[in-house]
Amino acid sequence: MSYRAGLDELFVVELARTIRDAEVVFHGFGSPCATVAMHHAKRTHAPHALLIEGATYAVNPSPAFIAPSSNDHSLKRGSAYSMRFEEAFDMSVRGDMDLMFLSGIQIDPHGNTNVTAVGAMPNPKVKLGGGGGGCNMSATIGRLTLWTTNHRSGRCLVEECDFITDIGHRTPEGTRSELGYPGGGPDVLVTEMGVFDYPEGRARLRRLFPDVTLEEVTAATGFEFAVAPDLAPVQTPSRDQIDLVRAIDPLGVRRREFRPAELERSFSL
Amino acid sequence: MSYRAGLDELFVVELARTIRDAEVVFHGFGSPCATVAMHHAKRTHAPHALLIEGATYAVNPSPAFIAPSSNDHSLKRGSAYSMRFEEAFDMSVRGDMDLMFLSGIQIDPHGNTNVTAVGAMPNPKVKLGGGGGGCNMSATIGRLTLWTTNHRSGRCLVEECDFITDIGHRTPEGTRSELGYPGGGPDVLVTEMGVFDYPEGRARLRRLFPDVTLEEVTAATGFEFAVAPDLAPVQTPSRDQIDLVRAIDPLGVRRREFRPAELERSFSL
Amino acid sequence: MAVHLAPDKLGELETAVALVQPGSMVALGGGLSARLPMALVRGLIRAGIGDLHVVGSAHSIDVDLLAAAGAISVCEESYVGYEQDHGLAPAFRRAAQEGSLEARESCCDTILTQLRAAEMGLSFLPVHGVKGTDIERLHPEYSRVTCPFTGHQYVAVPPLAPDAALIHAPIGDRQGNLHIKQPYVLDERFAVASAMTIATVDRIAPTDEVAAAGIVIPYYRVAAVVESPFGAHPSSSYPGYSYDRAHLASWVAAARTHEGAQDYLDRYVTGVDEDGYRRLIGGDRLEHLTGYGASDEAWMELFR
Amino acid sequence: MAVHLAPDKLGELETAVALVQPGSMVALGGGLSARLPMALVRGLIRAGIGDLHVVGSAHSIDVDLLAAAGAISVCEESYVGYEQDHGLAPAFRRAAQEGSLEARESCCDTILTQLRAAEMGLSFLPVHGVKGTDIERLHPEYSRVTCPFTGHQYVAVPPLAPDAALIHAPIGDRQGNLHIKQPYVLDERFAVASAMTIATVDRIAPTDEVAAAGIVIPYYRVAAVVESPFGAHPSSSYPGYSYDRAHLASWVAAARTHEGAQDYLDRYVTGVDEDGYRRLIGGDRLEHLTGYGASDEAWMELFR
Repeated sequence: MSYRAGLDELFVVELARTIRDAEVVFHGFGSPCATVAMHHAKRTHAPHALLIEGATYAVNPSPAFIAPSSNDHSLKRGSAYSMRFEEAFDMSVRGDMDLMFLSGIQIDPHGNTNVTAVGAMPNPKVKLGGGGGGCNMSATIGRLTLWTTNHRSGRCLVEECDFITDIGHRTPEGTRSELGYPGGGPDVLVTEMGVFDYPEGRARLRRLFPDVTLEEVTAATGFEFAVAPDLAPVQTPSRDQIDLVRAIDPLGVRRREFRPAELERSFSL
Repeated sequence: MSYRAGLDELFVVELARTIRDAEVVFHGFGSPCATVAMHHAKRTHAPHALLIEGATYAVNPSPAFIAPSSNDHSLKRGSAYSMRFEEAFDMSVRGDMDLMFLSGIQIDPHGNTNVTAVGAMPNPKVKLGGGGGGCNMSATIGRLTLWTTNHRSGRCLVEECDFITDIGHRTPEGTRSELGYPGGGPDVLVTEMGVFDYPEGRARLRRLFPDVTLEEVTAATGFEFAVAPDLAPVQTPSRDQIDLVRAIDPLGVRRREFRPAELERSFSL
Repeated sequence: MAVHLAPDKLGELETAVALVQPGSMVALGGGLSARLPMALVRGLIRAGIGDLHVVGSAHSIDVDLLAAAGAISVCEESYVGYEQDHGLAPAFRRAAQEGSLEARESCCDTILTQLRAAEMGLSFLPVHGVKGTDIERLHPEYSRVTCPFTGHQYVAVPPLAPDAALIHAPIGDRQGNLHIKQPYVLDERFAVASAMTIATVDRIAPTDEVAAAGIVIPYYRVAAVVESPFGAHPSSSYPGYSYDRAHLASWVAAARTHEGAQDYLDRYVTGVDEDGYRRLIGGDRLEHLTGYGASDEAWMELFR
Repeated sequence: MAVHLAPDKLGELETAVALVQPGSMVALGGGLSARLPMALVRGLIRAGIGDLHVVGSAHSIDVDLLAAAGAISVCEESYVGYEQDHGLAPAFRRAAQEGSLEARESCCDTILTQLRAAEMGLSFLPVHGVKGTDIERLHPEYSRVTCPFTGHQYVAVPPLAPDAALIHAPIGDRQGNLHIKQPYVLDERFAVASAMTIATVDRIAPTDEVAAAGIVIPYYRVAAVVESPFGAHPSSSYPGYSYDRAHLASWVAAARTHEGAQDYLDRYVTGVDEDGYRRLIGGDRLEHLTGYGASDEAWMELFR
């Protein structure tokens, strides 16, 4: 009777919940949790979603497993059509994509993200990988689901990013509307501790994972944040939902996003 | 021993002579004489030319015959690769095409052409077919070979076009360089009476078909033109060259560009 | 440019053409003698949907029939005619000369650029030519823009986002995935830049077959798909059939007078449905057009 | 963007890489774990061709090796790393942090737009984003442009026309026609926007075979083609072989120190030619990577 699910499994189900049916959804590369979440949503509550598979740009594939690299051909399995690079990017910048997943090594209260460098460019303390297409896409896509698996470190959710790679609700140069950006910006931020929304363009805590307290979140967060009046635990997925996560990602590629200590967290369903 | 060639056959060989080897050559649609000329050049003096086949955009095909419509699939035969529409047009507007063939219902002394309307738009006396891509392409392509089979009518080579569809060496708004156009403009004009060049951006008579006199050309031409000091007859093609025209175009589609009287002209080789 | 995610879009021609509103901007797929959306054109005429702003590159009987039916208010094409073979388009020409349609003639490359602006979500794009020609005068909606790097002044054109793209494909599936052969002409661009694509296919095929042949226009661009055998006739739809040169010639001859054009419309368009159209053309004739592949000689004979 | 019309361009790797001038701008084909032009990268390092301005979208060991060899002066990519699997690119990161290369980081869509400007022969194009981000500060060559229709101010970017595009394809012919599988990433755009394409192929094939598979990059864009089996290793070149996850892991581990990276270069790059490289990797290992297609399970096992 005992059935336990890992934090990684709850996490991807929580990401999946941010996808609505009959939407166009994209994530890009380096984001196995988002990949798993997209397939999870497509096989549960969002069967008509148009999934664009990572850096393969395959439409609606049903891969047998999630590969550790997001443009491996195994991820194209079952897809009748792959977009060209330019089709996918045009679609995003003209506003035809509803949702993109975006992560950040640093994320500020406005949802700006930094994946370029820690410390000052051009010779930073840590040169990060870089932003892919996020710099333009974050300006125009319908809405963004942000995520991080590194909230607890205290170094991710910061008052100010060292470098703004992707645009949130406002930068020092102005708000999205002042900058002329049509997209809606960050809608949800899922961390390994809880879930934020952006009711006034600023992060507000909405949900906590069942084993996390508000005090822990406050301690790990580098900016002040409001707390939703209905703050509650993250809704626990069903066993079927967890089974589906495992079926989609038998290699457990999603787990590579988490520190070992987070992977030891488990929840009785 | 007697071997006679038609004016249509001499005409396409004369067009073919304007193609150099290892060039990128294009004509578009509605131009069977240019089609035949391209294939003639490719099979004789320009084996390395890159031919873009009419409105099929097929690269270097070897059709068994020339179809009466320039985007019929029969024209793609033997081509390993067809350009997309946008590849062909990008190639032309960035200046990667060396030569385009262009015709005109009216052609002025600067080489501007009108294929839009006789009489004043919007309700002209005769609404012509239209210019296809010429309006942009004539601005940027390396050089243009103009042609007409309607010189003798007196209505084609005119002092001023009723409408400038495609750009020559200067329009009332300025010269090509004043307008900022990188292409070289019209280089040669082949008519059923003779051949003009554009030494100072203005048509100059250079060659006459053997059965045509300077007086006839002057009478048929609506603008004053210089005459080259070495005015001479068009060089007569070899029998092999004429045989090749017939082999390329067994349906005689090229002949549909000429009035019946012109088709009766023949030349002993 | 909305996406169309319904799993089954197969329907009747009448329902499909009813998606086109009178007064809307309609992109015509294919070009010249190839893959013209003729069943949809005939369907629009039967339904009396008019006041259309048609856009495209180089076209022929599709525009000419719509013009004969008085269904076009603005014609923004780069060419309308039958090349050197049958010459000018009689009905289009008559309508333009009389002023019953506005010939807002454009250039293939300008239209391509305007569609790209729509695809790229940009409110303008520069073009290379046009400046100094009379085409610019036909388009008061164009402007000028100066390059911030070089100072060069380009003609600037606005995006072109048709309300509907009408496209004929040899095969497609029920969801709307379409396979076409090159030349694609502007069909890919139309399908992306338009609010919806309305498609006819010669044959509905399983998705696997369409995918193996190559999906050129994906299902999410397509709002409706209609199975319409020989739906491109009298233009070609390779690999199915070649174009019907004799039929084009008979239309051009008939359309030299207003009355002749109306007789043609009565007989081949408003007097019949598509089944009736195919019967009028005749099974033998249609079969003949599919025989192009037997030999070069057989193909050539179609055009003799 | 010149055309390359020679009928036979098949040659040796050394001759091909010698077409790349020190100090030139080089586009890297493929991306992440797929179709990286590794044989050409190794060839450039062996030849000591440096001071390169590399451009591309999301890349990994190709940029990392060039960085380790000190061959990059400017890196204008949108991402360099090994995703969540192996993380940051050690040699690239070290060079960027030390300032021995300039990390002029860009965005996939901006690079696409700049390549399109080159393809379209335009001296600028607008992009949608960038404004308000710190990416703009890394690029003093960008400007702003105001739409003549809406008044909206865009970031304007100049064309990007690399001196050479380095592309690996599974098959190609002697003339340079190349077939690749999707994702094409930016390879089509690179091939058109660059002055020349330098290609490696796993196998030279007859033109008919390449045409039947589908020519994605036509011969006239290609200045040189080299037959280099497993020339993309350790990245993938489907349908031939999957990527070598273990080899990538061993490089990332080695490259954590400058010395480790140099040892790798000595052993796998400068100490051997491509024949020697394949022997070092081992025939069994390479054969193993070709076995992905046997079953989903076999494919998955490659990544366990």
